[in-house]
Formats: sequence, structure tokens, C-alpha cells
Amino acid sequence: MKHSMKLPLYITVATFVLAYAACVAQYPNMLSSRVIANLLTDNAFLGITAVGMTFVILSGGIDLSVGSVIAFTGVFLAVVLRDTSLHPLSAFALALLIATVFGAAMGATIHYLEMPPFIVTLAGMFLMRGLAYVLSTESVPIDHAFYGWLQSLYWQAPGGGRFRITGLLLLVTFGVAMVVLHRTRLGRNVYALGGSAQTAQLMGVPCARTTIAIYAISGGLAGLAGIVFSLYTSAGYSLATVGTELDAIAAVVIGGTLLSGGSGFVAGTFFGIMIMGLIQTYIVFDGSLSSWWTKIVIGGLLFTFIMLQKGLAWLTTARIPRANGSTARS
Amino acid sequence: MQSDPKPVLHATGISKFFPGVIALDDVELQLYPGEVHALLGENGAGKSTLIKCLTGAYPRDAGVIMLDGAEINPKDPLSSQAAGIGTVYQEVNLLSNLSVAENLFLGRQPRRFGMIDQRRMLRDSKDILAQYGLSIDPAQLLSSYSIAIQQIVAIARAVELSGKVLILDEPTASLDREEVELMFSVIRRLTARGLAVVFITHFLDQVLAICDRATILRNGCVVGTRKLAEVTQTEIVTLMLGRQLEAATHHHERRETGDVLLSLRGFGKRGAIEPFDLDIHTGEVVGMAGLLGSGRTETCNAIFGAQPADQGEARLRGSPLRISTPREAIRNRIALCPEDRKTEGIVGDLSVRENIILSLQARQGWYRPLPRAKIEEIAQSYVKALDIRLANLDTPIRLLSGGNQQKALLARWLATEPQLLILDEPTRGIDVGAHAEIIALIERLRTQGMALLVASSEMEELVAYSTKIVVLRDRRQVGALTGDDISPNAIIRAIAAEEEPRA
Amino acid sequence: MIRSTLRRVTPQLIILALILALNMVMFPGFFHVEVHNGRLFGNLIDVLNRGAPVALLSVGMTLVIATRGIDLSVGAVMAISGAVAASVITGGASWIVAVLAALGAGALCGLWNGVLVAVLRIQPIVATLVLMVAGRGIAQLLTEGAILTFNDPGLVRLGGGTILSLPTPIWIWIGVAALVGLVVRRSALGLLIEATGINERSARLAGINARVLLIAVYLVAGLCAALAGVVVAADIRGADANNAGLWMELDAILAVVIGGTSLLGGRFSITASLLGALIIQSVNSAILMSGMAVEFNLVIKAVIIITILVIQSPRVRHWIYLLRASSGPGPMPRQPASRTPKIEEGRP
Amino acid sequence: ENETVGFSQIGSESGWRAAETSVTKADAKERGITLKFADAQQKQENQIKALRGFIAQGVDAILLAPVVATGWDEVLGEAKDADIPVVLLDRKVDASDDLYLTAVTSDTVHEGTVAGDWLKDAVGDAQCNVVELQGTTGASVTIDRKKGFADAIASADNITIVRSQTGDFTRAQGKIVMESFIKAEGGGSDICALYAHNDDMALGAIQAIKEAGLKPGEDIKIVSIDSVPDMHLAISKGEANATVELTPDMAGPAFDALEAYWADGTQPEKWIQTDSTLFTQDDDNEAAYENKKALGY
Ligand SMILES: Nc1ncnc2c1ncn2[C@@H]1O[C@H](COP(=O)(O)OP(=O)(O)OP(=O)(O)O)[C@@H](O)[C@H]1O
Ligand SMILES: Nc1ncnc2c1ncn2[C@@H]1O[C@H](COP(=O)(O)OP(=O)(O)OP(=O)(O)O)[C@@H](O)[C@H]1O
Ligand SMILES: [Mg+2]
Ligand SMILES: [Mg+2]
Repeated sequence: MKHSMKLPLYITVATFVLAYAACVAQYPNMLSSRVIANLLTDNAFLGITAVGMTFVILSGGIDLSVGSVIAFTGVFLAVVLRDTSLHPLSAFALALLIATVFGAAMGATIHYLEMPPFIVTLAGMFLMRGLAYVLSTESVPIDHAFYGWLQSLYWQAPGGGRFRITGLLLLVTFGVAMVVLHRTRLGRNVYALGGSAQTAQLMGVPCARTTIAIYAISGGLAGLAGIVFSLYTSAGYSLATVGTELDAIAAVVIGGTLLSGGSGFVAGTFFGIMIMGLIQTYIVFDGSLSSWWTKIVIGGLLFTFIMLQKGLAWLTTARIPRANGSTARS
Repeated sequence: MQSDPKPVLHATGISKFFPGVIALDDVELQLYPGEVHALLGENGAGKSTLIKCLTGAYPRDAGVIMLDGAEINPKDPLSSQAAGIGTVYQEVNLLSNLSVAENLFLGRQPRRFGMIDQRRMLRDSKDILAQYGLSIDPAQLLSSYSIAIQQIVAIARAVELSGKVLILDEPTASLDREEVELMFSVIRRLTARGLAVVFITHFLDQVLAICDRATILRNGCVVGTRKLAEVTQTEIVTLMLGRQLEAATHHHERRETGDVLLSLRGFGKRGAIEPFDLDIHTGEVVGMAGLLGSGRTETCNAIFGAQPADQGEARLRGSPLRISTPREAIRNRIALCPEDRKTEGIVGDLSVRENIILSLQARQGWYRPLPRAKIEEIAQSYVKALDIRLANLDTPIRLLSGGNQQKALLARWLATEPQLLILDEPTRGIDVGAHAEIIALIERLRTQGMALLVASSEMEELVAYSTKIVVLRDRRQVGALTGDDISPNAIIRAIAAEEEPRA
Repeated sequence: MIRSTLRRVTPQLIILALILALNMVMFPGFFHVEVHNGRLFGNLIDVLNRGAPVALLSVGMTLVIATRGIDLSVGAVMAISGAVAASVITGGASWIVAVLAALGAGALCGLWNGVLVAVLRIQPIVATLVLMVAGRGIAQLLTEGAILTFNDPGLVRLGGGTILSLPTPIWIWIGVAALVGLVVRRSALGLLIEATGINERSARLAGINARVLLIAVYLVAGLCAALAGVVVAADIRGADANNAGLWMELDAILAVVIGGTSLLGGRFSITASLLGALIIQSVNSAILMSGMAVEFNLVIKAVIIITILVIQSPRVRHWIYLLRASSGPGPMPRQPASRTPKIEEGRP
Repeated sequence: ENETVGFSQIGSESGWRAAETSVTKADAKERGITLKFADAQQKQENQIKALRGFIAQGVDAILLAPVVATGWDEVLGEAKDADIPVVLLDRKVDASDDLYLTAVTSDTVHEGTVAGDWLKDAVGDAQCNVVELQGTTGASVTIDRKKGFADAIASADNITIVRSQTGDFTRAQGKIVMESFIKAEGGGSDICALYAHNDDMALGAIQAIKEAGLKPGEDIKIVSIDSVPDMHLAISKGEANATVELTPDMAGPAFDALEAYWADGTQPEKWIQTDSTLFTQDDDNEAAYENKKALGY
């Protein structure tokens, strides 16, 4: 039954491998180092956001504000670098601080005012996007030597693929998140909260601290994703990353984490991200879908992956005698 | 041990108000090191509330708590844990999505270089659980084990956390004898080390077996603290209820039962219950006995269609019957009062009134709402008949004490006027008064011609009302007792026959 | 009945009154209503009229949320139904056929969501996300990305026309809300929906056909969305598949939450959700009337909404209750320190 | 022959955009070019992904309709390294111009100026209060068209913008915002003209004006940008006054340039500017409507 815990993860990995193999069978070019490097680079900011989202969803919450936080961070960086002489590194630190504090504030609101995360973070989403507009409605280019230097840091693989520093950051974030979630008390408390907040409280989990920490992590990682995004586009734009929260949620869910909380793995999220990236790459390679068919196909594939998971999970649990479900839960 | 004059925990003037309810009124509790202190009272007397106030799970409205002579003011369970008070709250309060080991060590996992030391945690868990006679794999999810095992894990966790005081709120509700004995031996070991233990239960025999003193609550007030060596069981019951309880006599004039109501042949569900035969007559109470996990609940669920059977056939009054959903069962006037009130019975936020008429309304269909007057009449009459204690009928049912919730659920099913009533552990967590009432009710329903199927872990109770008892083991029917054969000893013998050692 | 409803919606009424007063401060002529060629004309009428889509959506959304679900697809369903209505009518059919076809499309979408949630047991957010993504594509497929315009007077009247001088959309949303409200409260549906939302397992074991109920609820949400889509299309005399109902699901959810229905399911009030929709519309109208630079739109909206939500949060309400109670005699009652449980959908 | 061209389109947020897509596809087909189409759903990151995907596939050229001007240096550099020519459509980017072959765009600031100049001519010396329906907040087209118009009327003291709100480039929002403008400006009697950043908003506003009992085109003058077929219809009915054309056929010149480049490496001009033709009630709007209605608007 140990494997039944990790089963969704294995299913996601298997799905990814199968899907990739199918794509390569049709377009051999998709095995090139370029495509692999692009999967990492292009999805770096989404992946980092999804890590934070995994924390939140594991705890039974949801964070709709991440897309706006990314946009805000980008605009903030661009405006600060344009209008002040601050070094980008200090600007990064400042941006991370703002995003983290913002997340923590949402966490505190959720905990102390007993408001549902969906609504608190929805309001947060409006607020951050609004603040980004207030900073600048125009797209502000970032033209700083440091940015150029960061962008020039990459390893060119045979075949032309460029493995960039942001891709590395993505992998590091996932690594750290895995350690935090599985090997620290905070991480286990996240799972505990997701199992049942009430029970966790009775078991002595510091709910206030944990909730605040979770949303602070999500906010902070969204801020980090904002930095990555600003490196990616060398600009800050208040209209950027609209709807990214839904992409991140979808990636987390495809990665096998239950939206009801308490069950899932951050490694699954990684493959969730890769699957979403693969879908897009495939659509570009195909190149024959109209705008509307693109949407329909993305929705259809989302549905397919969910059903695939359901089906596999059902196949594997049907053989294990059904738990009585009588474990007390609130 | 009472020679030690200094109490380890001394709570005075504890008061707690809920909107419309005074749950605790100026309650005093003294615990001496090395004693097992029973906290007794009817359902809704305020026992669990007192515990939650003591450990900070609820903020109290008044009162002082002294631990070892110093005032403490726990504002959440975490701080009382830190102060050395370990608690098992009512209903298993563990996290089924974590492993057994993590449940044992949540919040205090052993660490190496700041990281959780998984290996050590598993090893320590094994050692701890071994003290309770459990040799299970602590790396598995908690939810993969039965409620009984979960309960033991909860106790083990609380014991590990209790430096000074251990509080157990109805820990034995879902344990059978053997496990209770094991638990008692652990408690004795702890008290020998000077720990104070608070023990809440509705089983007076267990109280007499292990406790030294008892504090009795009624309607949120302390009505007395007694040394158990100096009182009789009847006195305690009288204190709890504020009245005398008629002796629960095992009057067993074996009456003729009516026609066969439900007849099961080769009835079973793969992986859940092996095929069995059973006839239930009108005017008959069929008891189901067995150890934990013997398949009683699954049998009940199969007949009710909650986990539909996949083999065999059923006949209702002679005509074939296939039940694959609870709705079909209800339509055939079969009712099931489930074992797990909280998740399968009550609809917490709905009022007691709505909970009582819910099944009747569901059967009538949404387009035929019950008239208001009728609803009021039904609800009122059952509240009166079953003596359900509540502020008013608009109270959300989740605010009722466990026993009263159970009675409200019974009312829900009685309102549908079933011909077959299945009761799964109808008296779990119910106080002595209500217990007697429910037994009397079962008897009354039977004489009115209803057929009942009752699963219970309490042999005496089964013996008191059953006209026939089937015994289950390992999801298999292994025996049946009728007439004068019915006695606790006979049941135990039937269960124990060729019993293999437990895993 | 009416008194208890009134008591239930008092907070929403107060907030609405405050926001309207704010509008009044911003624009003194706000409450001025006059008849302009047979048509009531004024800001207040605009609030009622422009609130129609969100009000319609919030009726269905309230029921969905009461069952512990959520429907992210309503915006896309609006686009689909608008596109269907437009293509049917440009195909030469009568407006009644067009409306019926649009409602049919909405029902189909609702059914799809319902089956995903109730039968395949997919969590509502994800289940409806599928249609949210794909639905707009379907709508665009119908219109081929263009705005499909029409001039059929019958259909146009649904959006821009008036009945007894009052814009038709106002009649439509009030009518639909009254109909749904009446059906739900006069039958036992309301009770059964609430029971399912609070504890689905118990509800099933009590004999409630939770599966059918869930499907029905998403169906109603789909129908309401379809009607909203028709109103919006009729209003601009064209189906704008690209933009119709874009992000409107969020406004609808917000309206329900401002109306005080918990996202964790259970007790619901359609009246309160409608007031929520009107509150949102009044905020929008305040922003439009203020003449402030557009950059501030979202910040203003966010700040007002956060304020409303904070005032309505259980904890702050409790503080208010305590303040009131402490001024009176008797002991100070308190609530147990229970944390809001997380969203916990259909566990197996 | 048979070259493969990747086309990264922003999305399908408006009728004009749909027309541009369908014109481009038709054009490619006519020339025997295989077009790989990628819709970015309004997201720059998707466009960058698409571009990288095209590069990985080794297409012969890339058409890019950038969603925003900034942030293209890196990926354009990659295309250049891979020797794939990039042609920008309908919007330029803030990047060094050796990173792309050419840009086929209109001058969006100029569009605003054309609209403003028309208004100046139309009102003469009369006092004129203008209300403005802006596009999506933050979109560069919004900013440019706002600027161009403001520049044009800056010299005319009699023309002032009294209200300016976003209508999100949509008909529905255009109508809603216009309604509130009318209420806020004395029932519309104080408004002399409407400037909308695109035709869709103007068409929505026309309905609002009609419902308020005013005559669009007469009581309130209407000028906007894009020249979609419905707008021509409105102008021909006298319900609107002018529109500035933004041609959806950006691909034609782009393919011309590409074909020349493929043939002998001819470097085109860095900016191929499309015309911003003004259509007024004096032009043959019915003919314009007939011309355009099949283009997929
Ligand atoms: N959260 C709450 N809100 C309002 N009333 C409550 C709440 N919790 C408990 N009560 C009420 O307080 C009283 C005491 O309940 P409590 O759970 O302490 O009883 P108990 O003695 O533990 O009963 P049981 O033996 O059934 O467990 C009951 O009347 C109950 O209805
Ligand atoms: N939560 C659970 N997870 C896994 N298996 C379970 C669970 N609960 C019960 N089982 C298994 O299902 C089988 C039948 O359990 P069931 O609950 O029907 O027994 P029971 O005799 O009614 O016991 P109880 O006294 O606990 O009600 C047992 O083998 C048990 O191990
Ligand atoms: Mg209790
Ligand atoms: Mg059982």
C-alpha cells in the first residue's frame, strides 16, 4: 500500500513518458536538445509558481493571486531599475520581500479572519494587478548590464539547446521544496493542515504560523517567478501572466495532488508542468490548429489527463479492499 | 496516593458559554499524581468541553488552571502539550493522510541536521507500538488500519506527550476487551510513574476496574467528587442522572416471532463479506456479534445498499429484492442507523428538526415538501419520546452531545416507519441513561412488530435484546445462537472458537 | 419567511445602501430617474440593468456553491449560448427558436459539468476548468472568431428592449431569480441541496439522490449562464465569442460570497447573492462615474471588495456581536476556536 | 520551393485579429507556403514558446504579431543564430533592428492623429467635449492611439477630452461605459464627440447613444479606428462619422519581402508601413463593407 500513496506520482510520470514518446514518434525533432532545454526555460516561471501552489493546495487552500503577483513583481522591478540606481540584486530582494509579505498577509487574513482562501486570494489578485497598473500601464523595458549578464549564463548543449540559469533555478526550487515538504516539520505540518485543519489544531500543529508560512511561501515563490519572468522578457508589463494561476493549479492537479489537500507530491507537480509544456510544444509543432481549436484541444487534453489518472487510480484501488471510510474526520 | 496533598493539576471556576448553552458552570477538578480520575456524566454534561477548556482547544470564559502549583493559561493544544498534558480527544483525532509514525511524532519528529530523521522515527514508532501489542508497519498510511488500531495510535501519541497528565476522552468506545486490557496495563504503568490520568467513558465497569476517584458532572456543574472505593455503581449512576435508574433486567420471555420479513441466501460481497444465509422475522431482534473488523458494519451496509452485495439473493416478504442504493432500501422501508455518526449520520449544519425529517422528506421526493405543521409535529414528538436534550429544534445538530445526536438519528429513521431497522453500534458513546432508554426502545419496537438487526460490541446489551444472535469472524458468519443459548459466554465462545492469533 | 429572509440579508442591504450612498456623493444626480422615450433612464436603472448578467449567473452559482461545488465555466457557457443564439437566428430561425437553442446549449454544458462532478467524481474546480478553457474555443468555432451580428427585433428586445418602461434584462433576472427561488424554497429542494452540500455521505445514506441533485444544480447553473449569454448578446446585437462573459465567473462567485453563502457549502440565500451582484455592479458604476484615471479601476475595486469581505468575515462579525453583547447584561458568550475547515470535496 | 513559415499570432481577441489570421492563412495558401500557426491566447510567454518551437522545428521564416513590444531580444537572437528570418506584423518591438528582417505595421500613434485631425476639421471652431473609450489598459495600442489623438487635438483649445475610460476593446464594455458617460455628462447633451480606440467599442457606444434617445453621428460625432465591416455599415447609415483603416493584410507585404529574401537575399526596408486611410461619410462605405465582410472579421 506504500505504493498506493505514491501511485498518482508514478501515473503522472508514466503519462509524461508515454506522451513524450508519442510526440517524438510523430515529430522526431521533439527529441532535440532544443526542445528539452525549452521545456525547462519556458516553463521556469510557471514551475516555480506551481511549487508554491503545491504548498497551498497540499494544505487544502488555493492561491489565485500568483499571476498578478508575477506581473506586479515584473513591473516593480522594471520601474525601480528605470527610476532608481538600485542594483538589480537589491531590487530582487525588495521584490521578494514585498511578495512574501503580501502572501503572509493573505495567510494571516485567511487564518485570523476565518475567510476562505479562494476569496481572500481572489481579492489579492485584483489588488496586485491593480497596483501593477498604478505603477505603470505601459510595458517597461529593462535594460541593465546585470540582466544581460544573467541572460548570457547558459550552457549550449549539442543540437543548439540552451540550458539557462532560470531552468537551473526551477530545478533547485523543486529540490528545495521536496526537502522542505518531506523532511521538515513545517512540511509535514502542511500535509497535516491539508488532512484536516481541525484535527491538526487538536494535535498541536501551530495552525496560524503554518498557514501564514504557506501563503508567504506561495507569495514569495510567485515573486521569484516574477523575477524569472522579468529575466525571461527583460521587461515589466502589467498585463502579463493573466490566468497563470489557473495554469499552475492545473499543473498541480495533473501532477496528482488532490485539490482537497493533504495528498500529493511536489515532484508530481514538476511532471505536471512538463506535461503542460509538452501539450503546448506539440500544438506548435503541429501548427494546424486554429485559435479556437487550440483552446478546445487544450481543454480536451486536460480532461484526458484527469480521466487517465482517475482510471489508473481506480484500477489500482479497486483491488485493495475498500477502506471503511470510518476514520473520523471533521 | 491521595496522601500526597499537592494536586498536579487543579482547575477551579471553569466556565464556558456557548450561544444559548451554559456548557460549564464554575467547575472544579483536582488531579493527584498517580491517580486515575474518572470524569463521568450524561451525554452533554460537559465532559469533553471541560477537557477542551483545560487543554486550550476552546478558550474558556472563566477559571484558573494550576499545573504543579503554577498557573498555566494554554491558548491552544500546542501549549498544553508543551506543558506536559497529553490528550486523546473524543472521536479519533488523527490524520488519516499521514503515516502511523508521522501521526505519532507530528510536531516533535526526531531531527538530524535539521532534517527529519525518518529512520529513527520509524524505529521509535515500532518500539512504542510494541508496548501496545501492535506489530504494524508504521510507514503505512494511518487510514489503512482499522479504527481500533487508530484509536490505539492516538492513545500512544497522547501517552508519549504526557509528562504530567494524560487525558483520555472515551478512548475505549471502539476497542474490544483485549485491547482495553492492554490499554489499562499501560495506564497502570504510567500512574506508577506518578502521572495523573483523566479517563472519560460511559462503561462503568471500566471505571470501577481502573479508576481511583471520579468527578461527576451534570448539566455543566460538578455534582460531586467521590472515591470509587467508597461508592457503589448505583450511587454513581444516580449522581449522574439525578434520578434512579431501573435495573436493566435481562427479561427474556422468548416470544413467538412473526413471519419471515427478510430472507438472505448466499448473500455476500466479494472482498467484504463471505456469502451467508439469514432470516429476519417481524418482531425479531437479530443481534450481530463479533470482534472489531469482523464484518458487521459491512453486512449492515450490504443489506442497506450502501455497499451493495454482489452475490446471493434477498427476498422481502417472499418477493425477490435487489438493493443497490440506500434509496431503494428506504423505499422498501429498510433503515440503517450507521456506525459513524459524524461522517455518515448527521448533517452537521442543519437543525435538529431538519435532520429528523430528512429521510422522510428524501423518500417523499423533493416536489412534495412536508407541511410545516407536520414537520413540527414529527420533530416534537420524537424529541419528547426519545428525550433528546436540546435548547430548541433550530439548534444545528452538530452542537448536540454525541448521545443526543444518536437519538436524533434514531428519530430520523423511526420517522420513516421502517419495517426493518438496522442499527450499527447504536449505543456507542452513549451514557448509561440513554443506553437503558435505547435498549428499552429496541424492545418496544420489537413488540410493535418491527424487525431489527443490531450490530454491537457489547455482549450484555446484545443478550438483553436479541432473540437471535449471529456471530461473525473474519467477515464470515461462524455461528448463530437462539433462545436459551444466548448468553455472553456463549457469544465469547463462538467468537473464540479456533481463533487464530491477531496480526 | 419574509422576515427571516430580511434578517438574513440585512448586512448585504446595509452594504448596498452604503455603496449607493457613495455613488451619490460621487455623482449627485445618481438617484435621478426619468422617462426618456418610453424608457426609464437613470443610473439606478443602469445598476439594475447592467447587473443582469452577474445576477443571473449568481442564481445558478449559489446553488452550485451550496453543494460545495464551484462553476468556473459559466463565462465560457455565456459565450457559447450567445454564439448559438446568433448563429441560429442568422440562419433564419425565429428568435424563440434561437433562445431555446441557446438554453439547450447551456443545459448541455451544465449536464457535462454535472456528470463530471457527480458521476466521474472530479473535483468541481478542475471539472469546470475543462469547459472554461475549451468552451470559449467552442464558441469561437461557431462564430469563427468574428462578432456574429443580428438584427432580429425579438431577440434584440431581450437585451435592449423594455417592458413597462423597464429594461427587459431587469425583468429577466428578477423573473428567473423568483422562479428558481420559489421552486427551491417551496419544494424540499433547498433542504436537500443544503444537506448534500454539508455532508454528502450522510445525505446519500439518508436517501437523498445526491447524484441527480448535483447534476441538476450544474444544469441550472448552465441554464442561467445561457440566459445571461443571450442577454449580453442581445444587448450588443451580436455574439462576441471572444469576450462575452470573460472572467465573469469570478464576479459571480464574488457575488455569492458577498451574499454570505459559504464556499464550503450548506446554507444558501439566492436573495443575498442577488444583492451581492448589485453591490458589485454599484461598485463598478461608482468607478465609472468617478471619472478617475483608468489605472486605478482595479485597485479601487479591490479595496472596496476587500473591505466588504473583511466586514463580513465570521471573525469580524463575531467581534461586532461581542461588542453588542458586552454592552448588554449577562455573561459574554463566546464561540469555540474552530478554524474554518479547508475546501474538502467529495472524499471517497 | 514549398517553404514553411511559422506564424505566432496573439490570439483571437477581436474580429480584426480573426481577419488578420484568415487573410494570412489564405495568402500563404495562395503562394504555396506551408503555414504553421500558433495561437498564444494573449500571452507573451506562449509566443516565446511558439517561437522557440518554430526554431526547433527549423522553419524557413517566422511571422510574429507581438502581444507587447518589450522582451523579445533573447528569442529573436536565437532565431538569428539559427538563421531564420523574422518578420514582425502589426506591431513593432523594442529590440535592435538587426534581430528581425522587417516589420510590417501601421503607425498606431499616427492612427490616433488621423482620427484627431479629422475631428479638428469636423468641428471647426465650435466648442467640443470629447469622451474617449480606451482600449485594454496597458496595451501598447491603447497607449499609442491615446497619445496620437491627444497630440492632434493639443493645438485646438476648443476640443477637450472630458471623460476617458477603458472599454476593453469590446462592444459590450463600449456600450456600458458610453451609457455612464451619457449619464455623467448631462444626459449626453454635453458630449459633442466620441473617440473610440477601436470600432467594436464605437459600435457598442452607438447603441448606447441610440437608447439614450440621441442620434449617433449627429448629436454625437463618432470617430474610431480599425474600419471593420460593421463600422462601414454604420457610417453608411449615418450613425458614425469616420474610421481609420488598419488593414488586416499585413501578411501580403511580409510574404513579398520574405520571397525576395529567399530568392536572392534581398534585404527589405526595416519598416514597411501600411496605410492609415481615413474613411468618412463621403466615401463609398457600402463598397468597403462588401469588400471586407468575407475577410473573416
Ligand atoms: N461548539 C459548541 N457550540 C455550542 N454548544 C456546544 C458546542 N460544543 C458543545 N456544546 C454543548 O455543550 C454541552 C456539553 O457538550 P460536551 O460535548 O462537553 O458533552 P459531553 O459530556 O462530552 O457528552 P458526551 O458524553 O456525549 O461526549 C452540550 O449541551 C453541547 O450541546
Ligand atoms: N478504515 C478501514 N481501512 C481499512 N480496512 C478497514 C477499515 N475499517 C474496516 N476495515 C476492514 O474491513 C473489514 C470489516 O470491517 P467492519 O467495520 O465491517 O467490521 P465490524 O465488525 O463492523 O467492526 P467494527 O466493530 O469496527 O464496526 C475488517 O477486516 C476491517 O479490517
Ligand atoms: Mg464528549
Ligand atoms: Mg462496525
